[in-house]
Amino acid sequence: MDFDYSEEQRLLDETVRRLVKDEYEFAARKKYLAEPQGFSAAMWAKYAELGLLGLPFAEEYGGFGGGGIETMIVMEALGRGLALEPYLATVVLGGGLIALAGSDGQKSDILPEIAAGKMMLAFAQGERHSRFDLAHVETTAKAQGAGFALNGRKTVVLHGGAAHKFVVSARTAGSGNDKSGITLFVVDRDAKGVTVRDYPTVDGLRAADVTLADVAVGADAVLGPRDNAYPLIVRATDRAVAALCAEAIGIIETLNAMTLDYVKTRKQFGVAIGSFQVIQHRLVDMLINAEQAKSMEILAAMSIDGNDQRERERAVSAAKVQIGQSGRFVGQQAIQLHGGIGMTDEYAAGHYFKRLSSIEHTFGDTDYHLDRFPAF
Amino acid sequence: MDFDYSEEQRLLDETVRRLVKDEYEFAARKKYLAEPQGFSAAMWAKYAELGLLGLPFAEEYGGFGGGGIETMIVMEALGRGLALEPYLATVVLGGGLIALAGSDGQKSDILPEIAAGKMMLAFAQGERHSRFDLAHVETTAKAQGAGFALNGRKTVVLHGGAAHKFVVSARTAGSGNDKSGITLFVVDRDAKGVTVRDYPTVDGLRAADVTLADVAVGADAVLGPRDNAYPLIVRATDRAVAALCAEAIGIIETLNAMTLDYVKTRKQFGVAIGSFQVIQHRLVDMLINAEQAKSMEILAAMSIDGNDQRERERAVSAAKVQIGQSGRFVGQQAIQLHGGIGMTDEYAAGHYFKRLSSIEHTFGDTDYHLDRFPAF
Amino acid sequence: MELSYTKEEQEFRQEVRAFLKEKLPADLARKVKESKITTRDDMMRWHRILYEKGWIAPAWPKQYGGAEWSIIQRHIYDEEAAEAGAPAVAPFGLVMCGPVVMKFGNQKQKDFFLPKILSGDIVFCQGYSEPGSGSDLASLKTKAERDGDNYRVNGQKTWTSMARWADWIFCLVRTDPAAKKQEGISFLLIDMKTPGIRVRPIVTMDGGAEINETFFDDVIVPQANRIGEENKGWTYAKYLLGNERTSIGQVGGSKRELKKLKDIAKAEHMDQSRRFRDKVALLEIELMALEQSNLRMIASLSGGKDPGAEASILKIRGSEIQQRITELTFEALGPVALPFQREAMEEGWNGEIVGPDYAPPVAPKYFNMRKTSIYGGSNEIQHNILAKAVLGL
Amino acid sequence: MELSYTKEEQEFRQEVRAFLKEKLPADLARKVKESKITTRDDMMRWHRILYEKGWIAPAWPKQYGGAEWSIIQRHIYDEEAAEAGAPAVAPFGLVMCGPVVMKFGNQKQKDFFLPKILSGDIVFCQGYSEPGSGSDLASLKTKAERDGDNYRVNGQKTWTSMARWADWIFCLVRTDPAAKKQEGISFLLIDMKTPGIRVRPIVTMDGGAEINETFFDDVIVPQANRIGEENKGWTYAKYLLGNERTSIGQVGGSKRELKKLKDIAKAEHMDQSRRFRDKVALLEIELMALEQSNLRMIASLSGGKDPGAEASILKIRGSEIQQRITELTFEALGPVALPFQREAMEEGWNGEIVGPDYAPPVAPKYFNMRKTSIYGGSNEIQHNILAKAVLGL
Repeated sequence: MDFDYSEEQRLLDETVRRLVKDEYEFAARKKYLAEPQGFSAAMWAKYAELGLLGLPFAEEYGGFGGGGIETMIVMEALGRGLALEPYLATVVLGGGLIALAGSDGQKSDILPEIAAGKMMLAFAQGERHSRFDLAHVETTAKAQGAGFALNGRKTVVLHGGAAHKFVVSARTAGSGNDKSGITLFVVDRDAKGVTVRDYPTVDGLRAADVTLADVAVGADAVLGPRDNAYPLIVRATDRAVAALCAEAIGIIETLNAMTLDYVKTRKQFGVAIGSFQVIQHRLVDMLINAEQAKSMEILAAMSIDGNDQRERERAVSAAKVQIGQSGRFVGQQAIQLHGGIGMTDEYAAGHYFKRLSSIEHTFGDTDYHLDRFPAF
Repeated sequence: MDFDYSEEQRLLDETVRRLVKDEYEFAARKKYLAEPQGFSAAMWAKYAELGLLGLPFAEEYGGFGGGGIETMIVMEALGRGLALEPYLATVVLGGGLIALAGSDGQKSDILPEIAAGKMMLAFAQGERHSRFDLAHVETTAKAQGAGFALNGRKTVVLHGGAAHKFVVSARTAGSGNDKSGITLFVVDRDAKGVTVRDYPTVDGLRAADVTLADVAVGADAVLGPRDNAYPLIVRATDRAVAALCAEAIGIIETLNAMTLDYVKTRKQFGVAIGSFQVIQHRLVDMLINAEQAKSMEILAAMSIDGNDQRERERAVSAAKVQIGQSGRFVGQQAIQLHGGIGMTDEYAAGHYFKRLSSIEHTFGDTDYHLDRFPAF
Repeated sequence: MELSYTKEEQEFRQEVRAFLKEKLPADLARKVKESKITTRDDMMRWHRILYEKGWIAPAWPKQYGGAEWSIIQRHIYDEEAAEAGAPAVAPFGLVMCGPVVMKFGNQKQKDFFLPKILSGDIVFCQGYSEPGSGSDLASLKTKAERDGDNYRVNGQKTWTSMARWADWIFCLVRTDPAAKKQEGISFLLIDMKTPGIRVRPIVTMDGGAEINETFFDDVIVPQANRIGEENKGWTYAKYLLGNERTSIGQVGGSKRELKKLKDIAKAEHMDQSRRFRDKVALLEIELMALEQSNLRMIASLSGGKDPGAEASILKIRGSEIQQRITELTFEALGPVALPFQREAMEEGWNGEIVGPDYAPPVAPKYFNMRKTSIYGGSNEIQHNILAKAVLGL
Repeated sequence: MELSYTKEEQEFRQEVRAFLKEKLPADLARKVKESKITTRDDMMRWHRILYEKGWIAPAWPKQYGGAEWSIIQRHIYDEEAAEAGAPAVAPFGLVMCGPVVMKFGNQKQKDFFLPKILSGDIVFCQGYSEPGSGSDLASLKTKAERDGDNYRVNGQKTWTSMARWADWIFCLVRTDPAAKKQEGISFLLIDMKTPGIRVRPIVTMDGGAEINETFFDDVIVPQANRIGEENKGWTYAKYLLGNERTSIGQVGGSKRELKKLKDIAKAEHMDQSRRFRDKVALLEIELMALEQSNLRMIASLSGGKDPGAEASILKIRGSEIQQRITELTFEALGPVALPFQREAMEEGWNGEIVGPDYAPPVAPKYFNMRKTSIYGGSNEIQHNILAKAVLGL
């Protein structure tokens, strides 16, 4: 039993922490937000340079063969800086799906491009009425010649605006929320019939609605098994959830540190507010919440590469529940203890709070994951 | 709109508060506990003398025609003293059922006897597998001659040991938890085939298991409509719940006062522990919980005599939920703030805590009433 | 004990209801119910309607043009107005400054300000908080130095709601820096058009800018605009803070918002989720209890008792309930609440909304409502007040 | 990073498991699992078995007859013993007093006490708390005055667990009333058979009597029974309190009790209730997190770091979880948990139980477990410790 990082992991951790510390100050982030895509193109190039964009891919595709822990390390650091770039969308989700299920051709076409920072992906999965149900797919893919014609509308596709390619879930059989009958397709953003409406989300990131109107794709666009992509979607989404948990821990720990610092310096009635016992105990409760959440983050990251599906889902869902609850507590209390200043757009705490709230409602909220966690 | 007591109600309130203050000191209660029936026969006589035992009955039956508010006043006071006598079982439940549905004969046989303190009743309703489902009745009443033969076993019958007569729910038709097919019977404790096993409950009160083995009763033992007693049972139980809520308020307010007093006098590290801000805020939270609970107690008491069943059930269930939550918080915190001494049998706080816990699990716990409260 | 209202009170409710039905502009009510952004014009439109009816100042005595309603009548009006979706009327002149002028102002001040507050010709904003003062209001630093018949005011106020809409600001300023902190404060009324005043909007994390920083740079204010005595401002300020404690729990608004939460939840089929139904039920029960607690306090006030510190209970639970409603609305919507569409909350926007029509305000409102447990004395301060004043700790 | 145990650790677990399977008496395990009352004989029977195996003192060095296990081995043993239902071994000699004797005692004391603690010939109890001292332990008043080669001890200790079972008591006593409160304290070992000692059981609200008051009335104690220097007892006391912080979260026991909760809930069909399932799931997730936190701390300890104040996190969450398990068990049973049947929890009782067999301990246990957030430094004190030591507040 060992909770220490390996030497390589320690180096990775140091690298990404330093990167975020140096390049993702709150003021820098504001500038990145104002860039055309809503994030920093230069940072993306740096991620590529440091090997982060190929981190989870096999070496033959320009990657480093990293696992759950490596992704955790990166996402935690990105959380600390509230990084805006599409790492989750491109590397964990899009790239992750290609790496999991892609043909040799798909892998060698796409993964090295991602690793090199030249291609971005997005997972076009959610629809207006799907909420968190991964099997609720109304978008259709009808056989047409040797290929398919795709029709449907995906909503709140994370970083859809920046994507060069989409991984699209569509129904090739069945209906409603049947688990079978779903197939994944790799679709070029420039394909005829694809319309992308890009918009900011409440946390400052970007998402898009993606409309598919008679989009013709070849048979080689199919990613993974035909009609049976559901388990694949679940697996990739679980990875995304573990990654989001890590991002959340980066945020939670930052908020705690920020709040601790604030109560030590902010004076009221002639003394630092951190001298009030009620404030002290509140911060202790924030600490306990953070520690419990961190334990579950690690458990999820350690479990995510395992082959026992039940164990994996159990750990991931438990982590999302714990982090959802801890995150809500820490986020709300951080704002409360900062008082008025915490409510303002010009202060960082509110932005961390918003991203944490957004994570809570992404890929299954607390109730969704509670439902997936088998108590009996 | 008026939340003040009428002159008569004020007098009643004064009377019962004084009675409990004078006669129900914690030391006196210990003596009552040691009496053969586990409560004070002398107190029961005093209740009768003061008219409390006939309070809700019509004047023609020796009563005073009191309503929900009057019962609330009495139960609150009894809660303050953790009174042990079977007021709820005899007056609110047993007497209440007779008053609601009894024939003229039943009323004039029983109600004046209750009012005079000469007869005690108990409602033999719950069974081993009924939990809180009032329709779950396995006890049977089979037609036998002009009357019926009763068979079954009732459990945790409040104050069953002291009862002279039982109101027994039994199935005359249907099965399982059908709402129809249930009939109430008035059964003498001394009837052949009735066995009573009396025991203390965790709160110091008494309950009993009542076994009915071929108990023969006449047609005149039927109380209320044959096969259709369910609405009657619900109505009487709602009254009992409102009464329990009032008892709980008496307990909650007493625990709060006791704890406030304790933290003002108990010294640690050279100062009263009530000078610590965390303790102060905890007591404020206990106060807020008590105020919110009291509001719901009053709402339930005011609604209980109304004829709008939906409104009544809504108010009663909301009150039980609120008081269940507030009571658990106040009870647990009262023990916590008392520290070791609060854990001991010789100190009063633990007894209040236990009764409050017991109330929480009587006639529907928080989840049961949450289920009954229509959110949409 | 009687839950129901007297016949007169019931008739009054009918009168209020009829008035709202007839006079409340439908477009305004829709904006409020849909949580769209309301403008100064919206607010003033409704102000004038109430003014014409004679209802703009429910608590003011008739001699000053008020409605002089009983506390129960005011409660009935508040309930009905909240349910109907009437826009809020700015409280700074009518509820806060007006009564101070009435009680502590001189005749000239009364004659000048009170009619204009009523008519809406003068809209006030509040200059209490400063950066650094927070819950410790009396630590304020904005100073006013005598300069002939005038004061010369320098300093900064913050969290100034409606500063950009206001004609005048009432301000606490320090006139004696040597005195103990509560004792060197005066209460000034300042025309916002005076040279040297600068207002900077503060954008909050929900993207809105309801609040502002207000800077005073050698602002000349006639001493005639001081209320009462110099250095006695803290007394007037405390009087002001004690007003209208009965609506502090925001029960009416929360009932309206809970209803909206339910509508949204139904539209999203979340009424089918047992977990979600339980959360809504628990919240509704808390709100029922708060409403009863509020009514009990109103009944006790109208019986002549002083609620005093106990109103802090309403503030604490009321703010928690307001927050919880927005939290659950966000939950009900889930991922489709994430697109940030502030422009869709503005009047006249004709673009296509991402997701359902009710989506745009949901997440911003959750963020924005975190303020309710901070402003007006944070909930921690309310706990301190209750511990001291009610529990004697 | 690696979740799994090394091969050696896994083999050790197998060894522990085999031992428990072979040697743990089935009647004892049943008592523990059914929450029946265990007697002194029960405890000592298990003590002797462990003693014979050489496992009675996992943390003691081999030179004193201990098992000298690594912290991970100790954790593995604790887990397995908890799951198997092994009775608790009294910690007062083995975990608390023994290490103090080892570190601060003289050779004669070591030779006399250590072997007897191991063998069970001397069972200790703890004389720390006094009425009035509570969380402020150093305010203790029991005094020991010099009287020739002896001390004359007068005063009272309270919450003395196992005082009626114990042969000796280790006591903090005041030997210099004039010194500052931490500085006039000495650490005495006192034979419980000494004249002048009187033990009175304290009945707790669950009906049990695990704890006692212990009175000292002119009790003569040889100075030779003092540990270390006079007036330095606080140093030894603090050393003692710092031991065995890694099992403070009671994860093993809570896992066993959670399993029992589930069994009871299933028997009562409460696994069919969505609400109840959610509560159990949330609790299990908290416990999973606590177990991970505990493992992280153990790994860090075994890497040579000092967990220090962070163990307070385990104490706080661990006690809350222990309490919550009993709370939910009570809920699962509902009304049939109400009959009070203490006699049914005693060995050899043959009467008919009201309700199911598992009912009698349910409510008493809920009541009894309220103590976990009070004893060993209340959770409020743990918060103070964390605020100061970890957060620097």
